[in-house]
Amino acid sequence: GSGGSGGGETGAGDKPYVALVSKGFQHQFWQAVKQGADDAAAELDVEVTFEGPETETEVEKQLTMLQTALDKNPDAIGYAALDSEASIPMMTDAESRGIPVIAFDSGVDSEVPVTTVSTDNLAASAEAAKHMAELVGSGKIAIVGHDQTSQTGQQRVEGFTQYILENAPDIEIVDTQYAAGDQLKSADAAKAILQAHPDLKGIYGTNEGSAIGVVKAVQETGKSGKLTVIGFDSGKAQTDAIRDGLMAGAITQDPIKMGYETVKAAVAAINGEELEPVIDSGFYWYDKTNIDDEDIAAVLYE
Amino acid sequence: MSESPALLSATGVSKSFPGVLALDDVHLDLRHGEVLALVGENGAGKSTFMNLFSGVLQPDAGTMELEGVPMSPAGPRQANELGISVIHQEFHLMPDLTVAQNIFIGREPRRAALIRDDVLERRAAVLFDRLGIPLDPRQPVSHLSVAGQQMVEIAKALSFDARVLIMDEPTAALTETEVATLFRIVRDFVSPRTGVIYVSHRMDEVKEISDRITVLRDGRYVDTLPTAQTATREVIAAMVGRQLETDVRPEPVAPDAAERDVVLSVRGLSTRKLLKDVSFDLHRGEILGFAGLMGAGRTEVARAIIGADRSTGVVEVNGRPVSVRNPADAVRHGIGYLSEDRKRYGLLLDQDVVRNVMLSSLPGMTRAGFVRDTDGHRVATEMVDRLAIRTPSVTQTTKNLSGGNQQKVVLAKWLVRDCDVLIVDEPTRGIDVGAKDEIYGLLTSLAAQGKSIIVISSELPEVLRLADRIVVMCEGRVTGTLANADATQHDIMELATRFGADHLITTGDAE
Amino acid sequence: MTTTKRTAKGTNPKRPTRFGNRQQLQQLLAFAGLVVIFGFFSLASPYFLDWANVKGILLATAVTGIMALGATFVIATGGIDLSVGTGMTLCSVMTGVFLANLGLPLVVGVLGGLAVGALIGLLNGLNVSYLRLPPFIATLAMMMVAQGLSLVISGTKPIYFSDVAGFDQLAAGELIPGLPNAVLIFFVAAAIAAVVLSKTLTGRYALSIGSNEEATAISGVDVRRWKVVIYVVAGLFTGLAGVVMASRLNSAQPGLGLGYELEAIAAVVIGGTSLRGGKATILGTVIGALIMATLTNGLRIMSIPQEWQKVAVGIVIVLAVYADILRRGKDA
Amino acid sequence: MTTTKRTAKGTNPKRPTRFGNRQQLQQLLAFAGLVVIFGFFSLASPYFLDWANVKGILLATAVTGIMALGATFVIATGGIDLSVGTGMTLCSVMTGVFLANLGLPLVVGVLGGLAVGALIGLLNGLNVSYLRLPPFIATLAMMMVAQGLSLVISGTKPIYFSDVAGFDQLAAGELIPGLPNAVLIFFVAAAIAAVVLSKTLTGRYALSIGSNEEATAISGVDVRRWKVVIYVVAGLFTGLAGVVMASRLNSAQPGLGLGYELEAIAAVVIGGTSLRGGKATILGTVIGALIMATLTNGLRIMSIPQEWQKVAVGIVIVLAVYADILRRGKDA
Ligand SMILES: Nc1ncnc2c1ncn2[C@@H]1O[C@H](COP(=O)(O)OP(=O)(O)OP(=O)(O)O)[C@@H](O)[C@H]1O
Ligand SMILES: Nc1ncnc2c1ncn2[C@@H]1O[C@H](COP(=O)(O)OP(=O)(O)OP(=O)(O)O)[C@@H](O)[C@H]1O
Ligand SMILES: [Mg+2]
Ligand SMILES: [Mg+2]
Repeated sequence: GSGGSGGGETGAGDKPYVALVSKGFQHQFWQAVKQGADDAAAELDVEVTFEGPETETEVEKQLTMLQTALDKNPDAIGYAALDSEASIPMMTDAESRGIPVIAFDSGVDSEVPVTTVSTDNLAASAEAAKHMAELVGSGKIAIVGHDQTSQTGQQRVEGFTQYILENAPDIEIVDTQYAAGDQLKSADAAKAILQAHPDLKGIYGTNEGSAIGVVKAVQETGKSGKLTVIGFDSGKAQTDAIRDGLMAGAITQDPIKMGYETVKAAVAAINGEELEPVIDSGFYWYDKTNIDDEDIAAVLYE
Repeated sequence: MSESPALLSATGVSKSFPGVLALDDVHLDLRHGEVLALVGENGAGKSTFMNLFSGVLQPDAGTMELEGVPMSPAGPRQANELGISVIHQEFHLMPDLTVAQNIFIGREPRRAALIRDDVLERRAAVLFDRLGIPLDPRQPVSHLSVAGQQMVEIAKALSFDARVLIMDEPTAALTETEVATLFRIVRDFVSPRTGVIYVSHRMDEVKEISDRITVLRDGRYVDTLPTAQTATREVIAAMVGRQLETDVRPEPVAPDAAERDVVLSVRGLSTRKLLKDVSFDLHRGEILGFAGLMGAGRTEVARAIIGADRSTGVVEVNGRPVSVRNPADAVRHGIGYLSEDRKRYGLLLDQDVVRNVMLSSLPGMTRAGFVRDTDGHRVATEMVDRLAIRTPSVTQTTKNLSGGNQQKVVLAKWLVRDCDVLIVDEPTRGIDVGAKDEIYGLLTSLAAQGKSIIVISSELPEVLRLADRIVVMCEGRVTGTLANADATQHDIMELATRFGADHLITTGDAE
Repeated sequence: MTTTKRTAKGTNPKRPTRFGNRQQLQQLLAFAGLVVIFGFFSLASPYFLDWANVKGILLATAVTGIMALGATFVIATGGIDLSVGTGMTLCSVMTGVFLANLGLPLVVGVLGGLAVGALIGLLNGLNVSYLRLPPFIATLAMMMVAQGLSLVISGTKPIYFSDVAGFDQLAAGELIPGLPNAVLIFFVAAAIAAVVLSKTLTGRYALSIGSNEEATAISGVDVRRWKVVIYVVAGLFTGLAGVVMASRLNSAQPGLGLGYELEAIAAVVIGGTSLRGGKATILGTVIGALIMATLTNGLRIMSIPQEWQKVAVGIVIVLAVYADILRRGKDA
Repeated sequence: MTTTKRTAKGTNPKRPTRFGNRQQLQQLLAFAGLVVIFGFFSLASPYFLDWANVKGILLATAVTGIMALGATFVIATGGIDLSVGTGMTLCSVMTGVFLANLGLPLVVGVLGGLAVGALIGLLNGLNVSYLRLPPFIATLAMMMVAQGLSLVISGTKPIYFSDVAGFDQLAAGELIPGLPNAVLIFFVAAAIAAVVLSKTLTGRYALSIGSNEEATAISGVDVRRWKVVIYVVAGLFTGLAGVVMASRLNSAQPGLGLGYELEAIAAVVIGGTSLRGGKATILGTVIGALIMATLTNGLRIMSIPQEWQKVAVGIVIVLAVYADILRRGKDA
């Protein structure tokens, strides 16, 4: 279901209408963002629609979605830019039409957004690296990335690599492979890495699909326990893996909060309220020890 | 022979394909101003030979000369440029293009890089006028009947300023009137600087049009005979290597045909395009001939009966009305149809003889749901023997068979299926004299076994030779049904050209 | 004499005109599917018929549409071109290299982008013609190579044209007020493609090869050479799509492109061009591309949940093409 | 009598056997590309020839391979099936609904998954046969509908099989020690597919239709009905792929699947099956799928940078298929 099932009348009706254009749709992370947005919509009595392209490379598709969203004449727009540069003309268009824009997930390199609700992916992945370094100590590790070209995809590798280079001289990142966040392909990629580096000590998967793929590979090669796996995001398979000890731990953002705060900020903007330039939706490290803590459990999604 | 070099000649030419020695040290010379007929049984190597002249194939050995100058065309375009123009046995047409576009493919008139289709169409129209061919230049070729396609091929070959015209069975799909047109065209074409090689299985045509006849047998040169001084019998003897009775008189008409049960009864068959109220009966054990001019609608009757085209009217099998929505229904009711267009409706060209022969009978060749290929192999081998299909093996791809042998494969498919009613449309198209005779014998014996057969043929002698009764059509209507005993070629032609008439002529007691 | 007259009856002298008229009628009716879809959405949403939104639809059509124009030529030969998507990406990346990295003049960069497209087409054509690779394989391989090279050349990062004055105006500017240049370019390209397909040797031979390759060769057409020419023409359109895409995004996105080939081919096939070759119309392709873009846009405007949009698009495509088949009746 | 003898001359009694042998030789040689690729990687990396790694390659082949088996049937008719990827996803989602949500017995759930595949095939077949839609359009539409429905039915969330005892063993278990069941299932499915293609009416008619649809119809084969049967068979393999996929991931992932269709079709075509129809071999498809998986694996093992991997795969596919064409020579 969707929050914005009101159809064509939404914008014309009396309820304020907020159109969210995100970076993705089918991934659990984005579904959690959507859930937060829907929660806020119910609470604040606004209409919300949520859309995103199939993969995080589809810059043009996203622009077309943004265009259509603008054409629906919303009261505010929430936008998670795949490429902020490319969306400048539309940002300008939104501004000239007096539609406030809330950036979420990652910043939009422009003056237009009234605020940005985001997670610092560089810092989050550095946190993942910190735990990896603590758990592994020294030796070879590898990365299974989910996307080579998107900003998020790159930052999650970059922040991790950067931290290791600067803080863990004994650890070597021997390989980085990308598998589109597809669990099966990530598993195949991780297996190939394990095959090429039998003495590998740890693997980091940069999103849910990648991380589960890595777990799968470790299981299938019978290396569980001999390898430190660190993931990103949540989802049942990942939380199960952490509970079962297959995965050491993972970074989670707070997608529900991200969605919620975005809509909340949008409503504030519609009402002409002042907003902080940045609203941090935060990230958390979670592992076996804290997975059931109330504040962690609240940000994890199934 | 004369001292001046022949117009076109070949000496010591050989050509082989995997498993087949198609031409073995053959020679031929075409003189200026003559029509040279090239004859031989199916698979004798005639088309292969002609393809060497036209640059489609290259010889393994031997030389070819044009006006005494050695030539070895590397492709069709070069042959064309040398002045050699070919009507191929197998059509080489682009069905989606128009008639005019087909004829002038590769020679499009242009202005500033843009094709002038108007000029193209005008040229085609002029060409058709000159040749007396009634075709619309703007019609897509896919809308033409086989005969129409043949006319396009002829027009295309004549559109070049050729010195040598090679015609590989140009009349196989034509009725006598079009043959007459073609012969007029050929006679107009021949001049002291030109010559024609004419490949055909129709001896009367060879007799009529040619000056000399070169005979091939089994890929080898046999003889070249002056037409005027040679009896057809002798030509055939040279072809097949034995004497053959050709002018067989029509089989005596089965006297009791009319009293036998009606197996297939057609009433008021009409189609949107052509057919108007076609009705006839087919009795058990009868051979019913269908005669008419090109486009008279005979093929369309067959296609309507088997449900390949939509039609209105009643079809009864064994006295019971049946609904035939597609050819599968027809076969289920025991009606098989051998198409006049073997390439389009007859063969799986890229599959082997076995699979082609098995195609209609596959369900009968299974055990526990599995196809028994051994059965297929056996049956195909039998058919290859029975119809003398010339092929290196039953696993040969049918595309690689000669035209006549392909036709035999299609026939074999229907013989194996063993339908009660068999509609054969131009069954001997491209088949040689000897084999033709054997096929006639085969059809007659099928009828004697109680099968009922409809023969659609553009060769009147064939119809007269086979049919107990003859249905004549004109413009989609049945203009008469004749008993063979009363029928003469003249009667049939009279009925076949009865345009606009609305009364039926019926002779004999069959209706 | 009598012969001629009699047989002429069989051919039916009225046919040509009737046929001509019918074809024209067909082309008019080909819009029908599109018109129905347009009509439906206009009633369903007040925002749909807005010029801003229609402009959005046209813009969304432009890039895929230009790719589809090129793909039409290849499909006319009975081939298929899977490399249009990532090939387009490589062209935008190279345009980026020429303009943003090397700082070449605008015209040179744009022509360079087109040239890269032609080069991609040339390689496809050579592989299909001379190595006798099935077009599916040749262009699948090119799709992968182009994708890889885009990433390698760009260093997996977008190349921005912010410093290239006027480049974004190529797509966003409005030579004709109210109509973005990208759309204008698409329409002009379509007009050129239509002429090339129906009035030049390249187009004629593409259709001829698609209709019967062997017969075309036997007729003396150098099929191999012409196939290369046809793939190069297709490549030029890919190049143009790449340039327009780069201009529209004001950046070359190396990760983009995969999946566009299916959309382009779908537009061509929805437009009534047969994948078997021999039959193709540019107008059909344009309409096919518009149908796809309109559907997506309309469903979004109606705020149909995203997961249902897919289902709806699938069903509407079936209906639109089936209506087209019914309309064309037995001729098809 | 004389006739028979005369013909025998042309027949050359030695030919049939030689021909037979050559065909067998061909099938052996068909491995050549694969063997070369294998040989190369074995030399390039010491880890490549490990049984664990080979097992990994086989596992990676299994799902795409099973889809490719089904696609082979459709391609044999001269059609194309774009719905195998997301169709497979819908089948895993439905398996999830049957087993995890409704708690049906394992066997029922698995059969249910297959049945959904058959249903997808049935709809494809009806659309192609009776609505006369081009297969590309019919299956493209199905691809979208299946993708949408997977999301709708699952609520855009994965369905986990954690509580379904033994389901993961379907793929991960080892009936034959050392060989994961997923691989075993793939091989058994391939064997069945080979028999169906070459020994049953379904397969034979698929090849006949692909060879010449009109001639097949005139020969009395109910082409429309059989096409439906063929698409249903293809759908069954899609269903099987869905079940194996679900079991391997121990969850049904509704977002997955797009792009798998191209991989499956590529495997079929690399295996030597012609997209024009009429020619198809299951062995070829298996080898094609293995080539794809081996390439990806080998390049990863060699730690070739991702962007170069694409380029390398593209080039190797061209080489492998070209070598195959050279080998088959004029027969092709
Ligand atoms: N491409 C080919 N590959 C293999 N064998 C071939 C090929 N073309 C022709 N043949 C064989 O060469 C022989 C001569 O064939 P050709 O077509 O020249 O015969 P033809 O005299 O024209 O017969 P028809 O009267 O039936 O047309 C036949 O046995 C035929 O099977
Ligand atoms: N596939 C087709 N599409 C359109 N028109 C066709 C088609 N096939 C045949 N026709 C036309 O239908 C008419 C009837 O042809 P039909 O084949 O039934 O006649 P016929 O008596 O068998 O003569 P012949 O076979 O010698 O041409 C002709 O005018 C022909 O041009
Ligand atoms: Mg011949
Ligand atoms: Mg006829």
